[in-house]
Amino acid sequence: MTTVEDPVHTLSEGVNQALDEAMSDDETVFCLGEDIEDPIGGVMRGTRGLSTKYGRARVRNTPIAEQAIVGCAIGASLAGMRPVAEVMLMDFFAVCMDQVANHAAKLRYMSGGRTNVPITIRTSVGGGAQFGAQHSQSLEGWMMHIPGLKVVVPSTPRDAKGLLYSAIFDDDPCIHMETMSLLFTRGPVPAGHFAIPLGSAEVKRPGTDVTVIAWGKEVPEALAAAETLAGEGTDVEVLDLRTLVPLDRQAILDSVAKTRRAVVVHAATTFAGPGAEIASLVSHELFGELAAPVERLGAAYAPIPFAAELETALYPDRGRIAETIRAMA
Amino acid sequence: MTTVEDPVHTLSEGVNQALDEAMSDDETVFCLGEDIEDPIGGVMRGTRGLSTKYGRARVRNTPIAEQAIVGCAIGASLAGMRPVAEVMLMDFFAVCMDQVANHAAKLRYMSGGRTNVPITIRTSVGGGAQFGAQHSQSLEGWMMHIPGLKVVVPSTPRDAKGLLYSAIFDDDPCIHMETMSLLFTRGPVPAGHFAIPLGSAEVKRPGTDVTVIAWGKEVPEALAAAETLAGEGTDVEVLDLRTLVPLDRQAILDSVAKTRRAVVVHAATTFAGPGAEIASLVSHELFGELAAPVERLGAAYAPIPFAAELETALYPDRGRIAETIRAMA
Amino acid sequence: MAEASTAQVTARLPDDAALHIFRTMATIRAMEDRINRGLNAGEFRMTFYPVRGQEVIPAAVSEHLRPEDYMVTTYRGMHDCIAKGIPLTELVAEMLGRVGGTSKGKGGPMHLSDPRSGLMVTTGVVGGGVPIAVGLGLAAQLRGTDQVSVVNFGDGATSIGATHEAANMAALWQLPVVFVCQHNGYGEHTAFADYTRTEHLADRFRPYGMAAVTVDGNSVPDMYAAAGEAVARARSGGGPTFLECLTFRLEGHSFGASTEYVDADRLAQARADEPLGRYRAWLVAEDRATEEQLAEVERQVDEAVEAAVAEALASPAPGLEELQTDVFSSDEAVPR
Amino acid sequence: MAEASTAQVTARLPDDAALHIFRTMATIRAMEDRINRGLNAGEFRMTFYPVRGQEVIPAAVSEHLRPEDYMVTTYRGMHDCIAKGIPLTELVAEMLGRVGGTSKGKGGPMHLSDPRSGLMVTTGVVGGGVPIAVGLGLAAQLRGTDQVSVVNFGDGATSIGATHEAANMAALWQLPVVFVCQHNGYGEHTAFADYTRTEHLADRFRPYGMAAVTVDGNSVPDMYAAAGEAVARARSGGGPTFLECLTFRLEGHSFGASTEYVDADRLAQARADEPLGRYRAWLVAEDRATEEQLAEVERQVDEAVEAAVAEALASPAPGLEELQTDVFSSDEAVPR
Ligand SMILES: Cc1ncc(C[n+]2csc(CCOP(=O)(O)OP(=O)(O)O)c2C)c(N)n1
Ligand SMILES: Cc1ncc(C[n+]2csc(CCOP(=O)(O)OP(=O)(O)O)c2C)c(N)n1
Ligand SMILES: [Mg+2]
Ligand SMILES: [Mg+2]
Repeated sequence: MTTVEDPVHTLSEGVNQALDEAMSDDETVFCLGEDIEDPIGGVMRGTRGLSTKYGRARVRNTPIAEQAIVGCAIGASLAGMRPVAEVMLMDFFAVCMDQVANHAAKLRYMSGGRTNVPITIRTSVGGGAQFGAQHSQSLEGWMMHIPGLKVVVPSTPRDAKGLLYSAIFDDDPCIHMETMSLLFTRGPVPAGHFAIPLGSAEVKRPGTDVTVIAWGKEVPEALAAAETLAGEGTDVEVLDLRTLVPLDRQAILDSVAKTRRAVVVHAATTFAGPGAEIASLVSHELFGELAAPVERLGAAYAPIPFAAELETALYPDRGRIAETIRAMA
Repeated sequence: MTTVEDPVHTLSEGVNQALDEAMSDDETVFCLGEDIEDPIGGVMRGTRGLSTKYGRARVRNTPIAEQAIVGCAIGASLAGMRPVAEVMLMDFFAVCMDQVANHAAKLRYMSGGRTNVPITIRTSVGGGAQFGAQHSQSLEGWMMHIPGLKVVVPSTPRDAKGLLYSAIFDDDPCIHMETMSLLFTRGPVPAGHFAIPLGSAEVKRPGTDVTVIAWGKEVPEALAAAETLAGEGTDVEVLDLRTLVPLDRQAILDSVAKTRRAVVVHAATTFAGPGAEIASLVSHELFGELAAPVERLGAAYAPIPFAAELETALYPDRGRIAETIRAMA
Repeated sequence: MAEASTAQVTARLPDDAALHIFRTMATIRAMEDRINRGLNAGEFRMTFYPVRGQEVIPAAVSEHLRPEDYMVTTYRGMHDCIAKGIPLTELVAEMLGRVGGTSKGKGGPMHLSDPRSGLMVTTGVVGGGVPIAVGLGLAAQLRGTDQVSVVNFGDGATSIGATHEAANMAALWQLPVVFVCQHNGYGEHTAFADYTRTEHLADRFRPYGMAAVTVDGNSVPDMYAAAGEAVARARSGGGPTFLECLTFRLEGHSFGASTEYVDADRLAQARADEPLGRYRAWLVAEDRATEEQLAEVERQVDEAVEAAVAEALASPAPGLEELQTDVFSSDEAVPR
Repeated sequence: MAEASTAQVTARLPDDAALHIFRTMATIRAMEDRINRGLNAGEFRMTFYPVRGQEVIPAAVSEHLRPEDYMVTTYRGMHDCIAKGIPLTELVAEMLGRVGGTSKGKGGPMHLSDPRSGLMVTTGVVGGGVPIAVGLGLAAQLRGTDQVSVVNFGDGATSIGATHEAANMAALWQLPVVFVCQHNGYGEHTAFADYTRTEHLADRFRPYGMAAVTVDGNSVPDMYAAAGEAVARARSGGGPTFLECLTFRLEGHSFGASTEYVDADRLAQARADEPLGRYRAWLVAEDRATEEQLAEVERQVDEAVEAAVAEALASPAPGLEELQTDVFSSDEAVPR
C-alpha cells in the first residue's frame, strides 16, 4: 500500500520512473518511438532524460511509421528483447492494427508457444482537450476484443509506475494507456522498485450502496461524484479496474454482489464499447440479485467534436454520474 | 416478401446481382479491389462478369494496398461517386483501419455535414474453413464501436442482394460483410430491382419460448437448433439482425419482451464482442421481465486455430446453441 | 540548382500572378500574426500549427488552380486553405470552434474543409490524406473532367506507408494528382536526417513512374514554374507529379512549442531570409511592383483579416443539438 | 545482365555448396510433389501455396546462413522453411494440423515457425512480416551479435505500406537485414505490369539508402553470389540489402487455382525451363556432379520426404485442451 512518506509525483513521472527502473534492471529493455529522445523526451515527456541516461541506442527516435515501430518491437521481442514502443496517440493504432492484432496478439498461439511477444506499447489517450475527432479516441474496446492482448489503464501516478513496470516484464504484449487529462495530476509514488501485478482492480473508495466501475479518465470523475453523493447519504464504492485484460472478474462481482447496483463509466464510446462486456458480465452472474439494471455511461455516439461545449457534453462527468446514481436509488 | 416464383441463387450471386443492378442504374457506381476483374471476378467471385460488362474503368484491379483502396474510394465519394471497394478478407481491415475509422467514419461530422462518404466496403468473412488465425476473424465489433460506420451482415442470398443494393445507395460509409461459409448456399432471390432498407432485422423463424438473436454465419446454426428443439417442445424464435448499425432495437426488444429469454449468437469473439451490446441492451430495457439471464455465445477467447478439431470447437454451433437453450428452460 | 532554374523561369511569372501571389502570402502572414497576437494576449485559445515560412508553396500552387480543383491538406494547412479560397471568417470561426465555422465548430483547426472552394479534407493523421487525394483524382478521370487534385503533406509523411501506396496507385492509373511535399526539415521534433538516409525525397517517388522534382519552395518563380508544369501535366492527362518543395519551419511544431532541437544559427539565418520579406524585396527590385502598391495590399489584407477575426469571435458556440447531428445522413440511424 | 554476372560469378560457387543447393532444391521439389500427390489422391487436405519454380532463391540464400540467423517468410514459404532447416516431419505435421507440427497444429501452413532453426515468423498478411524482420535485425545489432535477418516476400508486397516503412527504418539504422523479394510476376491473379509502372523494384528501395540489386532468381550462380554479398554486408555491419529476385510462378496462386489469366506461351516456356531441371543439367554439364551422384541425392530426399509425411500423418490432431493454451504466458489471464 501507499505510505504517507511516499514522495508526490505526476502520472507522467510515474511512467518515467517505471521506464528508468526497468532499463536499469534489464539490458534487454529499450524504447522506440517518435520524438522520444531528449531534449523533448516524448511529446508527453514520458521518456524525458532516458536517452541522455541510457544512450540513443536504447532510447531511439523513429521515422513517422507506426507499422514499422510496432513491427520492429515485435521482431526484437521474438529475439528476446523487451521493447517499449510508443504510439504517440491511441488514435494512431488505426495505422498499425495489423501489427498489433494480427501479429503481436497471435504469434504465441500461431507458433504453438514456441515464440512469444513481450512488448509493451505505450500510448497517450486524449479526450477533453479539444484535439478533435482524430486525436481523442479511447480504443481499449478494440484491444480487449482481440485475444492475446493485455490492456492496462492506470489512473494514478502510483498505479502508472507499478503497472507499467509489470507490463514491461510481462511475457505477453501489453497496451499501456496513458490518459492525457491525468498525465500531470499528482499523487504519492513509492520510490525505487515497485510493481503492481496485472489483473488486480483496486477499490479507490469503499462504499455500500452502489458500485461505480471505472478506469482511466473517469476514475476521478467517479470519485468526485461519490463525494457529492456522500453528502446526500449515498455511499458509493468506486472500483478502478486498472487492467481490462486480464480482467479482475472477482473484484467486480464481489463489489456488486454487496451493493446490488452497478454503473460502468468510461471515456470510450458507449455503443458496442468495453462497458458492455462488464454490464453483460454483471447482469448475467448476478441475475435476480440486482436492485437496478446495470447502467453504462460512456461517450455519446458521435465522432469527438472540437468545440469545447460539445466535447464536454460528449463525455460522462461527475454530474452525470451522480444523476445516474440518484435515479437508481 | 419472397415469393415462391423467385429464382434460386447463391449468396455470391445475390451480391453479384446487386452490384450489376447498381452499376446499370447509376454511372457513379464503380468497383475497385484486388483481383476483382475477369476472368477471376474476385477471389470470391462477387464481381464476376462485371468488368466484362462495364469495362475495366468501372471495375478495376488495384495493387495490394488496402489503405490506397479505401482511401481512394473515400476521395472518389467526396467528389460524388459511389465506390464499392473490396477488402478481400475482414482481417485485412487491420491494415486500413485509419482510412475506415479515422476518415470514412468521421469526415461528414468533421466537416459539419458539408461532405459525406457514400462508400461501400465489401469484405469476405472467414471462419470454419481452416484459413488460420489471420484469415478468419469476424471484426464487426470494431466497426460497430466507431461512430459513423454502418454495418451490414446478410445471411441469405435474398438479403445479400437487397441489403447490398441499399448500402451502395446509402449516403454513409457501409461495411458489407460477406460470410464465406454462406457464400455458396442457395436461396430464392427476387429478380430485377430489389432493395431491403438498412436497419430492419427479420424474424427468420417465429417462436414463443426463447429468442435467438444472430447474424451471418450463425443464423443457419440457430435455425437448425430451433428445429431440433421444436421436436422437444421448445418453440424458438430466430431473429436475424441483418444490420448491426443501424440496429433494429425495437425488433430485439419486442421479441424478447414476448419470449422473456434471449441468446445472442455470433462468430466474433465473445469477450468484449458485439453480443455484449445486445445483451446489455436487453438486460437493461427488460430488467425484471426476463425469465433467465441473457446468454452470449461467440468464439472462444483465442486466436482462431488451424486444426479442424480445434476450430470447430471454437465457434458456437447448433449443438451448443440447443444445449444453452435447454439449460435456460 | 535553385539559382539556375530561377534565372530561366523568372520570365514565366506574369505581373498579375506575381502580385496576386504576394497578396495571398500577405494574407496568410497577416492571419498568422493576428492569431499569434490573440493567443499571446489570451484573447482566445486554439491549437495552432504555424505555417510561417511556408507561404510561397500554396500561394504559387493555387495560382494555377480553379475553385473546382480539389485540395487535401494537413493540420499544418492554414496557408493551403487560405490560398485555395476558404472564406476567412469561416476559417477562423472553425479554428475557434464557433458555429459560423466551415464545420460549425465540430471539426476544429485540424479539420478544415470547404467543398465550395475545393478544399475537401484536412486530416490530422500523417499521410492519411494522400490516398484520399488519389480518389479525388480518380473521380475527375472517371468523369472526364479536367479537374486536378492537389495533396499537401510534410516531409515526415514520406516515412509512412499510406503515402507510398497512394503514389503507386496514382502513377499506375495516371491520375491528375499533384503531390506537394512541403519539406520543412522537421517531423515534429525530429530532423530530416534523423529519420531517413534519403537525400532527395523526389528520388523515392520517381521510380513509381511519375515526374518528380525538387524545387526551392521559398522561391516564388521556381515554385510557380514547377507547380505550373505539374498542374498542366495533370490537367492534360499526363499523370501525377511529385513536388519536393524545400522550405524551412520557422517556428516550433505548434504554437508555443520549443525549438531547442533546431540548430540556432540555421534558424536565425532562415528567419532573416524568410520568404515573404525576400519576395517583397524581389518584387520591388525587379520593378514588378512599387513600395506603395505592396503597402496598400498589406493594408487591405490586414483589414480583411481583422474583420474576419472580429466576425468569427462574434459567432457563438454550436448548440448542444449539434452533438449527434452530421453523424449519419439521417439522425434516426444513430444508436440510442 | 544475368548472362554477364553468371559468367563472372560461376567461379565463386564452390562444389560442396553447389551440391548442397541441389539437395535443398530437390528436397523442396520432392515435398511439393508429394503434397500434390496427397491432395490429388484425397489422402489429406490443406491449403497449399505452390513454390515450384522458386526453389533457387532460398536454397542459395540459406547457403550463406547459420541456424542462429533469423528468417521471416510468407504463406508461400515452404521452400524458405525447408531451406532454413525446419525438420520435415514437424513442417508437414503443421501443414496437416497435427499435434506433432511446429505449432502443434494450431498455426497451420500459413504460420510455420521454428525458432530453433531461426525461422521466426510465417505471416499470411502481405507485407506484415517485413517490419518484424527489421526488429530481429535490430535485436542482433543491439546485442552486438553478427546474426543476419532475412525476410522473404513477394513482388506484390512492394505495393503495401508496411514494406516501405520497414525499408526506411532498416536503412536509417543500418540494420543487418536482407530483403529478399521473390518476384514471381504475379500478386494472386494480377500481373506485375497491372499493378505498377515501376520497371525494377530495386529502383524503389535504393533511394532509402541501401544496396539494391536485381538478380536472376532462377540462376543458382547469380543468386548465390548476390545473396553472399548481401549476407556478408549485413554480417559485417554494412547495413541492409534489397534483392529483387526474378523468378516465375509455375502454378496457380494456390493448389488447384486457375492460371487462365497467365499468358499460356510464357507459362509453357517457363515450365520447360524450370530451374531445378536447368540446374541439374548445368551441374552435369559443368562437371560439378555426375548423373549418378544427383540420382542418389534424389533417392535420399524422396526417402526423407516419404518418411516425414508418413510420420506426420501418424501424428494425431491436437486435443481440445489446446484450444485456449498458448494465448497468454499463463492460462489464468484468459477471460472466462
Ligand atoms: C500516423 C500519425 N503518427 C503520428 C502523428 C503525430 N504527428 C503529428 S504532426 C507530426 C509530424 C509530421 O511531420 P511532417 O510530415 O514533416 O509535417 P509538418 O508537421 O512538418 O508539416 C507527427 C509525428 C500523427 N498525427 N499521425
Ligand atoms: C494485406 C493483405 N491483402 C491481401 C491479401 C490477400 N493475398 C494473399 S496472397 C496475395 C498476393 C501476394 O502477391 P505477392 O506479394 O507477389 O506474393 P506471391 O503470392 O506471389 O508469393 C494477396 C493479395 C493478404 N494476404 N494480405
Ligand atoms: Mg516537416
Ligand atoms: Mg508474386
